[in-house]
Amino acid sequence: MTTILPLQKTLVEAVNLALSHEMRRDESVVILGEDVGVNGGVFRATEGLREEFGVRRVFDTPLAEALIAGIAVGMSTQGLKPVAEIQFMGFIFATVEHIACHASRMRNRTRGRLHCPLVIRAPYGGGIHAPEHHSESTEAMFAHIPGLRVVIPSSPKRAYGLLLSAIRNPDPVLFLEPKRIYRASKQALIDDGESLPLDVCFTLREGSDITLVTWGAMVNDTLKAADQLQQNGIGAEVIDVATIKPLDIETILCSVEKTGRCVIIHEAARSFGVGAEISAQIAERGLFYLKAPIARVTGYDTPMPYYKNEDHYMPSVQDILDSAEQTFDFVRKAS
Amino acid sequence: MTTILPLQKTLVEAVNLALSHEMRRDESVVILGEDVGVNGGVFRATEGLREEFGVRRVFDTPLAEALIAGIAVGMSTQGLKPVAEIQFMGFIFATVEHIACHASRMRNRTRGRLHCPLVIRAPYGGGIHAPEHHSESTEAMFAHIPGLRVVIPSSPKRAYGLLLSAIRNPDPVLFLEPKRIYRASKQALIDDGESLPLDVCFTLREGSDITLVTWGAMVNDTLKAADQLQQNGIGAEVIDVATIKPLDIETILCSVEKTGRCVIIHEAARSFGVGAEISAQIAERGLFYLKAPIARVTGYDTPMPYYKNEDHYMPSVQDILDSAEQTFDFVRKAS
Amino acid sequence: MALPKQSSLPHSSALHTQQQGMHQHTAAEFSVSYTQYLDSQSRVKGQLPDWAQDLDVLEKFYRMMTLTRLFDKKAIALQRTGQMGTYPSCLGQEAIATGLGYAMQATDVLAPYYRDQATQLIRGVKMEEILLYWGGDERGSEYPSGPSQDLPICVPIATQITHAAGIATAMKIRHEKRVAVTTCGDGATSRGDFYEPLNLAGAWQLPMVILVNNNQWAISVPLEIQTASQTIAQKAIAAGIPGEQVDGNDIIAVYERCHQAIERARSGKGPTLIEAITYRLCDHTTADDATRYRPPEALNQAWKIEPIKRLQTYLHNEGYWNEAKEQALISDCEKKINQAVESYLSTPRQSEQDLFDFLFEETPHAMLEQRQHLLDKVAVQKTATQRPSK
Amino acid sequence: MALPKQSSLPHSSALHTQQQGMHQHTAAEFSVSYTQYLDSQSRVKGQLPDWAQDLDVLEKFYRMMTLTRLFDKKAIALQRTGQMGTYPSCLGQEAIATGLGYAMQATDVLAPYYRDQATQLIRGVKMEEILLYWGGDERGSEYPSGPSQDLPICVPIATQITHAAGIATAMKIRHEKRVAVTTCGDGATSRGDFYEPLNLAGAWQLPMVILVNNNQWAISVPLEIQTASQTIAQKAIAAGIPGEQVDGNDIIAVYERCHQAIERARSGKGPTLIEAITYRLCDHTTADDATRYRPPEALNQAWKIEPIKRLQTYLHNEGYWNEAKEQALISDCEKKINQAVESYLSTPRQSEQDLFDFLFEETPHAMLEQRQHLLDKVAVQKTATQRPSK
Ligand SMILES: Cc1ncc(C[n+]2csc(CCOP(=O)(O)OP(=O)(O)O)c2C)c(N)n1
Ligand SMILES: Cc1ncc(C[n+]2csc(CCOP(=O)(O)OP(=O)(O)O)c2C)c(N)n1
Ligand SMILES: [Mg+2]
Ligand SMILES: [Mg+2]
Repeated sequence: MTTILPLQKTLVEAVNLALSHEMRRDESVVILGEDVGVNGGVFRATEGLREEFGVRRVFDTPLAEALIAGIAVGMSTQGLKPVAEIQFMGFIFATVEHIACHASRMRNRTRGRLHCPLVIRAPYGGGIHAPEHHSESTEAMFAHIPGLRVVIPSSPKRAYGLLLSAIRNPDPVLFLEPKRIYRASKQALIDDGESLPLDVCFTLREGSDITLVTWGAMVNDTLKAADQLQQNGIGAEVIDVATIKPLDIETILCSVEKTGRCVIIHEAARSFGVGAEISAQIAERGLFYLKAPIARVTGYDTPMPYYKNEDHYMPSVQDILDSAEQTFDFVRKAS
Repeated sequence: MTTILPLQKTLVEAVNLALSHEMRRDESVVILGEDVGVNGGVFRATEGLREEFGVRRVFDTPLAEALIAGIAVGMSTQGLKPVAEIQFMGFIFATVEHIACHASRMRNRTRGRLHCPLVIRAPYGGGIHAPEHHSESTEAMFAHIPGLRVVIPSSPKRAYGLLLSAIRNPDPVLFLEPKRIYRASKQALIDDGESLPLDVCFTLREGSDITLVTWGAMVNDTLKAADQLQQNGIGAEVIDVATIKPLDIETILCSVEKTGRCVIIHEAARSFGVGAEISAQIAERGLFYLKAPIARVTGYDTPMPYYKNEDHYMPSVQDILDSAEQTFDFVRKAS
Repeated sequence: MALPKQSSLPHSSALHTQQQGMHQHTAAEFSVSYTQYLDSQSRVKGQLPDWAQDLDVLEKFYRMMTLTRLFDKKAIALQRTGQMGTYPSCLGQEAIATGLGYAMQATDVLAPYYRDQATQLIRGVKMEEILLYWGGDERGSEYPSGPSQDLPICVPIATQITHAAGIATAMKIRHEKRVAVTTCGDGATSRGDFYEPLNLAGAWQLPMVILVNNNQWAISVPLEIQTASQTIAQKAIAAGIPGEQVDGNDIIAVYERCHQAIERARSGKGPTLIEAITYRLCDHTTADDATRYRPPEALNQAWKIEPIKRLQTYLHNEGYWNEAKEQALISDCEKKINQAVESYLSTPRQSEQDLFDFLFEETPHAMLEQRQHLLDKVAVQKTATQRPSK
Repeated sequence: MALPKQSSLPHSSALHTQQQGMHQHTAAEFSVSYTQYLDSQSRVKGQLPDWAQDLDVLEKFYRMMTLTRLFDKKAIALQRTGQMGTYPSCLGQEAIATGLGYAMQATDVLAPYYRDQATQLIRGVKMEEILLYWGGDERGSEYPSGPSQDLPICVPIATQITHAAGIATAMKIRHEKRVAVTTCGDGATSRGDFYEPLNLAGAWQLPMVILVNNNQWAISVPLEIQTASQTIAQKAIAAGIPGEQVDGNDIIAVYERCHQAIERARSGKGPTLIEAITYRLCDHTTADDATRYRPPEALNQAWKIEPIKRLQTYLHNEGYWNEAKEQALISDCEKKINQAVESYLSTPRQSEQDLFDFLFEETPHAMLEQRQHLLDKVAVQKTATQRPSK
């Protein structure tokens, strides 16, 4: 009963579409979290699912994030495929023990006897003038956990395709949704159940002068910066990392080999962020491609400020431009 | 009443000495955790403190790590200086919410009105053939948290001096103790209350051919590798990072400027580890010093295997040697 | 009040009865009390506590509840008109926060949740500070002339309870005659951060009071989904401490039981859990639309027993209150509120370096470059703005 | 049994009594029962359950407890002689794990803690697998011919309880007539991961049984530091579910109450918390030295009421057991144990790629380089070892 007409969908609607598609296709998919039932999620990502699939497959939990993650672990060992929502990434910390000690280790611990095909979804990132703790981007902390996949879509289509893959994946996946662009734009989407691979970066724009590597909501800003760079005569290649872990370094390296320059853009705090790993791998594997130092355009090493100062924290299109131009100019000076 | 005679102390004894020194000096220092009281801690780091300072300053908590971190937050806002022990770093995950949402933010959140002068101590790392979850090294996850300091001593003297600083520091510090070398060797120590700075790396050995950057228990292995490299005619500079955050990149950069080569060694899983940040900063600030790619010698991106396979996981002296020689040879080939 | 049924995962909270024979005996017994002085018709049940026979005191309570409600309304209006961010109303919960605020002493410490506007105001937090906080400005938690040791509003649900246990531990260690008071909602009682410190409070007999605002909802999730326990008060039994219910719409009961619990804690007799039963008359926050999930009948019922009207009727009945007094009070409140709003709206923006300068006592060397980056960036922006556009 | 006093932070678990007047009524009442069939002198209290009048059944229990104790002793010996890693003895807790194991059905699921040796053995885990696990080999949790859905031993305290709640949720969703059973220690009851799933079990009426091994200690921390609640059973009241105590040294009581609770859960009547009272007769683990903190008198007292002797005496008194049978049993057990030890010691080492090959269903491309690195490294090591030393 899946429709094959293309529909104009926002990112959050694409999430909803992927959830309902997969629930229809696979009986073992269940949805749990705070306010995911009647309320359809505070961002409406699960809207309509309770009505369609009933309370045994879409249920509100008590207010306890460790519990949500921990029961997802238990349920998944029984062959269910729980898709658990954490209401905001700022409230995900209580889940870390169950993710790091159990979800990501159960298969290894039992030499393959049990495994945890679960997805933890959470809206993440800032820029929507939300209250304290509603704007966090801590993907790096999770990317360091062995056995976990970390996936971040940046468009409705990729949200749809990657979430399908995440749910179908037999191992645990953290699926972070950039809430700043939940409704930023619509894309024509065919609800055909086609998934996207969980181990590749997406090259969104080709260019031969500089490689811009990013993910999540910063993808849009980076594309804007790339447009502007084009006007200044600089051809920027834009890569959406999409799957933070396992990291597809090949795509990034190929691009850097071509351009010789790389700027990594993320919203999370700079130090010990995901950008560091990408940079380190380039320094390991592609050092001599580089005509200029690798730059990072990131949030500061501070908490996300309350919203009146939020803009001071968020990396801007201008920041990306400045950094890209500086990187580009560096070469001109040096050569 | 502090003795000024030098005493031969192991690393764990140095921790004990620093704790007792500071408790004598500062009434507001209190110790809490699981089994820290009568039992003196499962590694005996708090041995004798209950007897000397009494139950109001050294107390066992119920078995709940979130609680331990959270009450430390509350106590510290009242001007106490709690030094909380988490029995093993593998059990630290439940503390993350209180550390990331509160301890590291309270001063910022209240514009300086309240602050959290607390220390969380935890033995960390593998290599002692311990059971599951007793060998974790997840310092990178904590280093990413804005507002938190992460400190790792690698000798009795540095344990003593850095722990004093950590306790005296008016902001939260995560203090990780490499349990593999808790009793590896003794050092003459004067209990004079002299602290060591929390914002510098320690250069343990000078050399002009290659920079080896490391911390924790790997420092000893790296020093061994450096000895061996010397015999092969390669002069290795060995830097103990000691304070992972804030990172003293200058010391590392100066060294890399001199040597042109860098190998980073850590026990934690490779990807998104602390090594990545160091590498990224070199790629940003010292790219053209480099005569060879920056190498990382690390644990694999797997959980620490159970102890029969532990050695397969742990980076060995040989691994460091191999990587250093390869890095050194890379230049010779290239030039 | 009837709660909507969500779940076809049914639940029953009855303990299963068992045949006791020689091989079985009762190991322990417990009970939970419920206190109400003014019933929903504002009739006095039994005898009022002495203090409550002083109508001036009740007037003070009434004035604060009224101020809170009008302030709350204004805050929502500010949000609706784009002058403030997301805001959690306390509509319907004014008696709980007011009763608690007056039952505390200044030297006690409050670890609040986000619907304690009245308690905070009583303790000296300014209305403009509350607005600043929800207006996205950290200075809203600075309280320069307010309760210097109180914790700021806590967003991660229930974590403030653990902090309060830590504060109470500090008080106990130092032999102080102070009490740590903390509040939370009914949803919060599902988290480890509710149970862990509750248990600790018992084990260490901490000078601590935990007041649960049971407003029947955690956003869209009704109480029956949170827990099968008939009362929230009985969760205290797990910790071996006293737990009790009060009618949270009866400020006399709230104040009396809070006062007793706080003074009990102060005198070294240990912690108490109080469940104050009320109903959330508002949306969860201004970002929420409760009509999606809350049955209108329940809301209508709840309006009939709300706390302000209840005390007003009582004061009326006692011949102590009239329309003129009410009007005077309202205009007095509005004047204060308008001043606060003005002060809020005219607060100059923080300077950009404040992003960095309060994170550590001394900003680490490693962060100075980032700090400078921001300063430079803002300087450029300012120049750009000041430059006349071509 | 007298517990040592640690703390000058005193505690009292008495609920404060309050004058009830018209303004107050009792909102809820609760009680906790205690069950014991064989007292510490092996005398029957009241009447035994029917099943327990069959001495063959009791013999089966006795045999398993004896096997467990002898196995446990051997495991400690293996550790002491460097043939195995740190090991947590179950000395003194054999009745709890044995009673539970026989009360479960094969299709139920166990989420164990680390002193459930007997339960695991009953469910088909092999002794050599338990040794492998503590010998540092993941294959100890593979159970190729054992309980394929049981969780492995869980080290992070109390987290298995949350998993069990998830397992029970899956059973409930699928309308299965199975039960999720989980165990933990007394110390575990202080963690959020105890309370959160307990509360959930009530809210969703999950088919779940939580069995607490109250052995009075969490490493060096005595129960009175963990909690002020007079019983651990009463913590169930917080979740609105039944909680009860049993004498954990009386296997008849343990089996009977576990059986009742499990069948109750199976029939859809919801979860039960059982507190089995016992005493840890051993060090916490082989890495611990309990003489540092445990008073010898308490230990001596506890030995007088330990579970195996208790059943043995009963069987003796019934004329059902004698020294010859005992000797035969012991030598039978030792034979089995020795076979298991041999099998453990002769298990070939895992191959190095096993570090990688069980982490994901399909090893991500990004990890293949690391995997190859390890294979190469080991190959070099092997060559080095095989090369005759010069
Ligand atoms: C740890 C955490 N999880 C989720 C949230 C999002 N959230 C904010 S308020 C709320 C409901 C709280 O309900 P309750 O405790 O009953 O308090 P009430 O809002 O009803 O006063 C939720 C889920 C949060 N702030 N913190
Ligand atoms: C989360 C966590 N914290 C700490 C530990 C270390 N630890 C192992 S056993 C134990 C005590 C457990 O006591 P209890 O729950 O009473 O079980 P018992 O060992 O007495 O059977 C502790 C603190 C752990 N394994 N997990
Ligand atoms: Mg509520
Ligand atoms: Mg115990």
